[in-house]
Amino acid sequence: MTTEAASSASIPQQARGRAAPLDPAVRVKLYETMALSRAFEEAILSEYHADKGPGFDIGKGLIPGEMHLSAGQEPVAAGFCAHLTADDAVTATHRPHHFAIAHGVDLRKMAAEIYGRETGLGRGRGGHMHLFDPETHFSCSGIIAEGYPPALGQAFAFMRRGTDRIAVAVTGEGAANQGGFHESLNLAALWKLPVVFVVEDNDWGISVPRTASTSISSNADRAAAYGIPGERVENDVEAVYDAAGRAVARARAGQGPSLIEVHTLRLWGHFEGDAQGYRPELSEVSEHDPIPRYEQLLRNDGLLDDEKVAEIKRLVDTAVGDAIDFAKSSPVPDPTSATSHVFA
Amino acid sequence: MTTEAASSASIPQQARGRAAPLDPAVRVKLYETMALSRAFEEAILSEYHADKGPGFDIGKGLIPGEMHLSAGQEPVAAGFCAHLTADDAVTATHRPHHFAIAHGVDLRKMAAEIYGRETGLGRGRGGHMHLFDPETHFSCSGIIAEGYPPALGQAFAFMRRGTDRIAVAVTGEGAANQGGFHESLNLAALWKLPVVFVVEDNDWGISVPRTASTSISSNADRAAAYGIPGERVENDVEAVYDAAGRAVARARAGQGPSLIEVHTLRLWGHFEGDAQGYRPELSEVSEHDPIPRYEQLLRNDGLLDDEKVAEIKRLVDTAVGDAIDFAKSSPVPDPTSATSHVFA
Amino acid sequence: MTITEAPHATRRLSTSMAMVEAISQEMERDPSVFYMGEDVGKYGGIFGSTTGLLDKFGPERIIDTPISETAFIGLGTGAAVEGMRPIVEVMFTDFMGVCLDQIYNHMAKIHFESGGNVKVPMVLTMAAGGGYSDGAQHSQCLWGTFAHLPGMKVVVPSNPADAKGLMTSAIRDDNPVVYIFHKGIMGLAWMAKNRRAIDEVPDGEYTVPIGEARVAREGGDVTLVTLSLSVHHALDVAEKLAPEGIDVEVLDLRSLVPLDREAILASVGKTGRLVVVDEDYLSFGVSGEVVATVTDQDPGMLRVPVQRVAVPDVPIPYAHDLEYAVLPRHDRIEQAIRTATSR
Amino acid sequence: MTITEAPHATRRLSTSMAMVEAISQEMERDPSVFYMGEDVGKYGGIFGSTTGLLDKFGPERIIDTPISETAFIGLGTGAAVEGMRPIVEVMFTDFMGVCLDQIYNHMAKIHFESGGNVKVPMVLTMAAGGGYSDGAQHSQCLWGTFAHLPGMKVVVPSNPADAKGLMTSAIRDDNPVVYIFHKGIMGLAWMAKNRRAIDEVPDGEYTVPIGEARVAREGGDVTLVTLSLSVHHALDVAEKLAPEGIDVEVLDLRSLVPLDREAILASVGKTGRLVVVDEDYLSFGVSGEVVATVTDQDPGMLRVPVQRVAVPDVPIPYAHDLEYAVLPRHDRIEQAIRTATSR
Ligand SMILES: Cc1ncc(C[n+]2csc(CCOP(=O)(O)OP(=O)(O)O)c2C)c(N)n1
Ligand SMILES: Cc1ncc(C[n+]2csc(CCOP(=O)(O)OP(=O)(O)O)c2C)c(N)n1
Ligand SMILES: [Mg+2]
Ligand SMILES: [Mg+2]
Repeated sequence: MTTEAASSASIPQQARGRAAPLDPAVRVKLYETMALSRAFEEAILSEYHADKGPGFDIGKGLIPGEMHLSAGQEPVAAGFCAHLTADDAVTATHRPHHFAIAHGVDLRKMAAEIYGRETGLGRGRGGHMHLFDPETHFSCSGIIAEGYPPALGQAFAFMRRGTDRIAVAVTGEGAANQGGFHESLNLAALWKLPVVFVVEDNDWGISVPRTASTSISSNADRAAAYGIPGERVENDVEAVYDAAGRAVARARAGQGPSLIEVHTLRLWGHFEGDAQGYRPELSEVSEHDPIPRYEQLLRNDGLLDDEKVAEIKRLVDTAVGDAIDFAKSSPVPDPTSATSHVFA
Repeated sequence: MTTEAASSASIPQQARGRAAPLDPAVRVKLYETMALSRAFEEAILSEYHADKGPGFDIGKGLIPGEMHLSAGQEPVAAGFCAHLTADDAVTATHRPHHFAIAHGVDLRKMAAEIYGRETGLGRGRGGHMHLFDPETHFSCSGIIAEGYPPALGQAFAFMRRGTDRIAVAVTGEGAANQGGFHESLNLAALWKLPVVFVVEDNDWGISVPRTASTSISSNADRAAAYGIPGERVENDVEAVYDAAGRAVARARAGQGPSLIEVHTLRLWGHFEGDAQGYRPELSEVSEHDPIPRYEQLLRNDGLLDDEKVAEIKRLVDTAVGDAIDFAKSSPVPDPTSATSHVFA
Repeated sequence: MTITEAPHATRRLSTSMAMVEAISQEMERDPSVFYMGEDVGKYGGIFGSTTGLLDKFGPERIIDTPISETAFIGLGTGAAVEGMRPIVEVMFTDFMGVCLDQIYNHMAKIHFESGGNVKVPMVLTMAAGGGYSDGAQHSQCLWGTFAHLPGMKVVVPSNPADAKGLMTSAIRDDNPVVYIFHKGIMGLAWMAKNRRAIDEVPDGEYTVPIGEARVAREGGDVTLVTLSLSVHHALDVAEKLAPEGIDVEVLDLRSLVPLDREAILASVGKTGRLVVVDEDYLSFGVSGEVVATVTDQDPGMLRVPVQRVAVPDVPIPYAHDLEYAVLPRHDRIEQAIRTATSR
Repeated sequence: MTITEAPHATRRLSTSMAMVEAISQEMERDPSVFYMGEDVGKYGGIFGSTTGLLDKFGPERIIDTPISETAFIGLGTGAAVEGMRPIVEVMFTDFMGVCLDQIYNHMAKIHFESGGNVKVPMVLTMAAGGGYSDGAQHSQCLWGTFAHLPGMKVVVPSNPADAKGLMTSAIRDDNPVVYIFHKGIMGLAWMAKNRRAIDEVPDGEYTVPIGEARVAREGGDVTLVTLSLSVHHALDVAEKLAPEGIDVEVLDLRSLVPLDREAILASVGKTGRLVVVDEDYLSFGVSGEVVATVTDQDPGMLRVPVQRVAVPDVPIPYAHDLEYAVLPRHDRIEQAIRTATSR
């Protein structure tokens, strides 16, 4: 699904401060990953709201409960996961879909879990904040910053087995003020664990802006408190890809953890139903959508054109449609099994 | 109890990097505070072990339970508390005696609490890790790093009332890897609370050396993670006094918190009964005792002589003896009152 | 035990509005009261606990915090020690795990450890409960856990009037009070409501004493002891069964610490039959303590086996049908009452 | 319920030595087992939980940690998810407040949330209990709190043989197991010992099934249900009262999750009288659940009021006389037995 056609000579390298031009195949793949992720979130968005009425009842519909969507943050997941294989671990947050998709979690099983079906990743027990996929070592947690510590253990196990597998641990900028963040970075740095710590700074912790939660302007500066490299990049998928490459290589080489903060964008509300009355310049948010911007860049560089874009759109829509059809046609769990799986 | 006799011209200023010489009265007072604190700890040491036998039963004797003594760390408490009044708050750790004494907690009530008497600070309910003195806003906690957060609240109340009162929050270097440490520094920096954070780095967290607990060599470097000043000083009471002065002035001026780590010395075991088999060069530890060293310095500078030292010794021994006599002659709490004071 | 009758004029308010009214009145009365937590400012509290308060009292007294529960709960405790009266919100009871030390080893123990010399007049509010598919980390009640640990009062209102009266009492109490409100009682526009989530609330200053249960429905056949949202499920079922001649007495505990043991004994003494309904986990929790309250006195009061309807020691499942299978809903409550009254 | 008879040759060991022996044998058997915690290396564990293991297995498998319970418990969980078998020590149960989220929302819930697809074979060891004036933050049991929260097994050995057998079973269990040892049962040189803290321990591999209570003493007059250190106080009192013709059956629960309800019912069915002795806090804890186990079945089994001997919902006081006034010691246990058997 990639093209060798265009040369990338026209890419303004300096702009992204890269020595060698990024492989066109990689660039298109980054776009495809983001497109698939966005298509999934848009589908969930409409499915979620389809049957919440009259009015809005959070407990109603085929997809009930809180729903934290990742639109706008696709560059973070695409840029990092491009350096991972299914043998590497990822621990994500309450806003996990983009990382799950970019890391290759089965779209059908993931959708089925979000719909609370027996065919889902967690047989409908977990839900959208609790996606566990042993095949890709993917997991997430709804408790702020508490997804970091388990990643240390996965990295510890990988290291003890003498592999070069790594763990990528994700939180938001709000979570970087939680105790677990600090403990995890110190311990990982102390034991040189193969972990990459990612902070998705989307400027908001629900309604609280970063300036009202964090005493400094960049969490990358907190890396020095642990003697590890820290870097902050903007919401540009290639900038993320480059920074992630450095951190992943360092972890695989046994040189220990890094901290990378991406200044990203929460395109939609904190969760669905959030009117965002607290958010200034709400109307301008969509202008910063990273996907159209990257699409334009690849068009300029001759890697995408109308036909190619349409083809990718077809493919991702088909994949998402298939996953949602699978979910909706799957059986709901048998209520009499509600107490099973507490113990192995 | 101070002398104006000697000029301090002979003080090697550079050695302690001070512009103006430190007031002789202050210097002698610092010595006296340390001497009183040491005298108290030595008395508790012998009292504690006096009736633990045959063998050593931690639950036996007039002073039962864990006992964490502060010998060697007196410069930290003396240096900081010299800048405080009884209106300022201090939250200390499981090793609290030196700070309680330096901050002016009533020696009799404190001793009585350690002996578990009805006349104690906590009517015998608290014990040596739980000394609460409303008169000097002193408190401590036996849970690592958890003494920091309450100090924020005391500082918050002081600030809200428009006073220049401050809170001094103390932990050990081991505690600096606990989540509460991180959360407290961020919140205090964010809200510019009048707090001074003190880390007593005595190289050990029970049997775990700092190098096995902390990913960097100085916690002062962690201050940058919160955008506040950080400083690390050695176990020299005047160096502590100077650094504390800067941090206290900053807090009183409404400029927010500072973090000061003192590289101090745990002269004895973690707690009484600790054989310290894990500790290398155990025999040489006492050579680094800061009190004889400071005494010698003040003798060289003509501020102390045999007579003066003897006088100070008499005075502190008398004060300590009186406190311990008071404690031992005080009534033990009535067992039928064991369930009182759970609620106000 | 009291049967609350409204002391003066009332209006119909949602539980969240009633709770906010109490906070607002106390903040006007006492400048040392302030409210602190995540998203309590412009957002007004995720579950409507502070709606409108920021406009009224400003950011100095309605304070958004970082996601640092240990730090800001400890801050509340320290401020209370210095004589302020903080109300501190932990968004969900489920998050207690990141900050329980400040709650149970500090806020709750300082008064005792100081031999009564230090007071901690603080209110800790938390939203609890499930029923809307929020999963295993956002649907727990956990009030049994707080009630087990000494040194803090624990109140659990079920309706607008009690929400106001208990909040006023909690703020004025010189002890730490954990104030747990079930999301389902708040009367939120965006969540299914029981019809009693909007009800009569007394005007002006209104207090409900902490530690007194309320007979929500008098009955002679069986005693149903419950709390918070489950009170409404219980009342619904009681009303349904009444025509069949099954006369259920519903006791709303309103507070777990102190526990109104007299009220429990008085009712069971009358009916001889006991059903306990609790949305917290079944074992080692509220239901066992209610039972032991009776057997400490006289097991002979119990003419039939006790029916305990609670979450059967399983994490709260996400899928709607699974969640409703473990929650103490109408069907299970009805079955329990029928069993208890069948002989 | 089983009455354990030693399967093969035994030697006399202290409880801590027996616990260490089980860990050592399992570490030899299974390279994926490691032990991690504060001061578990050179120090050998503050309460002797790892004595000698560093010399035997080295710092790669006996690992000292920073004071970062949230981080290293989470590390254990993640390592278990990847197939290792970590044993993680929290030095005192009292410290659960700084790390409970990793314990109850992660370690304990991941298996369920994953629909059974992810296993967390991990042991979480903790020292518990008071009696030596360590104050309100270092003397708690808190096993009732862990037992209330679903997804983790909770074992509470009382003697050397069970300490070994339950540790072996815990390490081999595919579920998270919280292993709580009371400091007073360990047979430490520096703490008062009960005479059973050093006792016969089977050689070689020895397992005790998790979830089976043990009849520590057979008797026909009254059932005394207890656990951990209190088992010994109970046995002491039972022996003292035997000559008077008061025949006490002492049931050692050994595990709280799963709870051996059959054993409780069998004994109470025989005696009709129940005393529960628990060093944890009285209300909303273990004692209530033991009582409810009986009343769920048949309150008629209880011929007299239940006697609950526990810490009366007060923080553990420091002063010796105050502490011993709230702990469930011999005097209070004897009084409870006499009351239960007086009519
Ligand atoms: C310990 C804890 N406290 C509070 C919450 C409630 N909560 C859920 S998401 C959120 C905001 C998180 O902000 P951030 O870390 O920046 O992630 P984002 O939502 O922006 O992706 C909060 C406060 C929680 N889940 N866990
Ligand atoms: C949360 C928590 N974890 C562990 C302990 C047990 N503990 C008591 S003191 C101590 C060492 C503390 O080291 P440090 O902070 O350097 O203080 P120091 O004893 O050296 O003065 C430990 C681990 C505790 N009290 N609280
Ligand atoms: Mg954010
Ligand atoms: Mg130290």
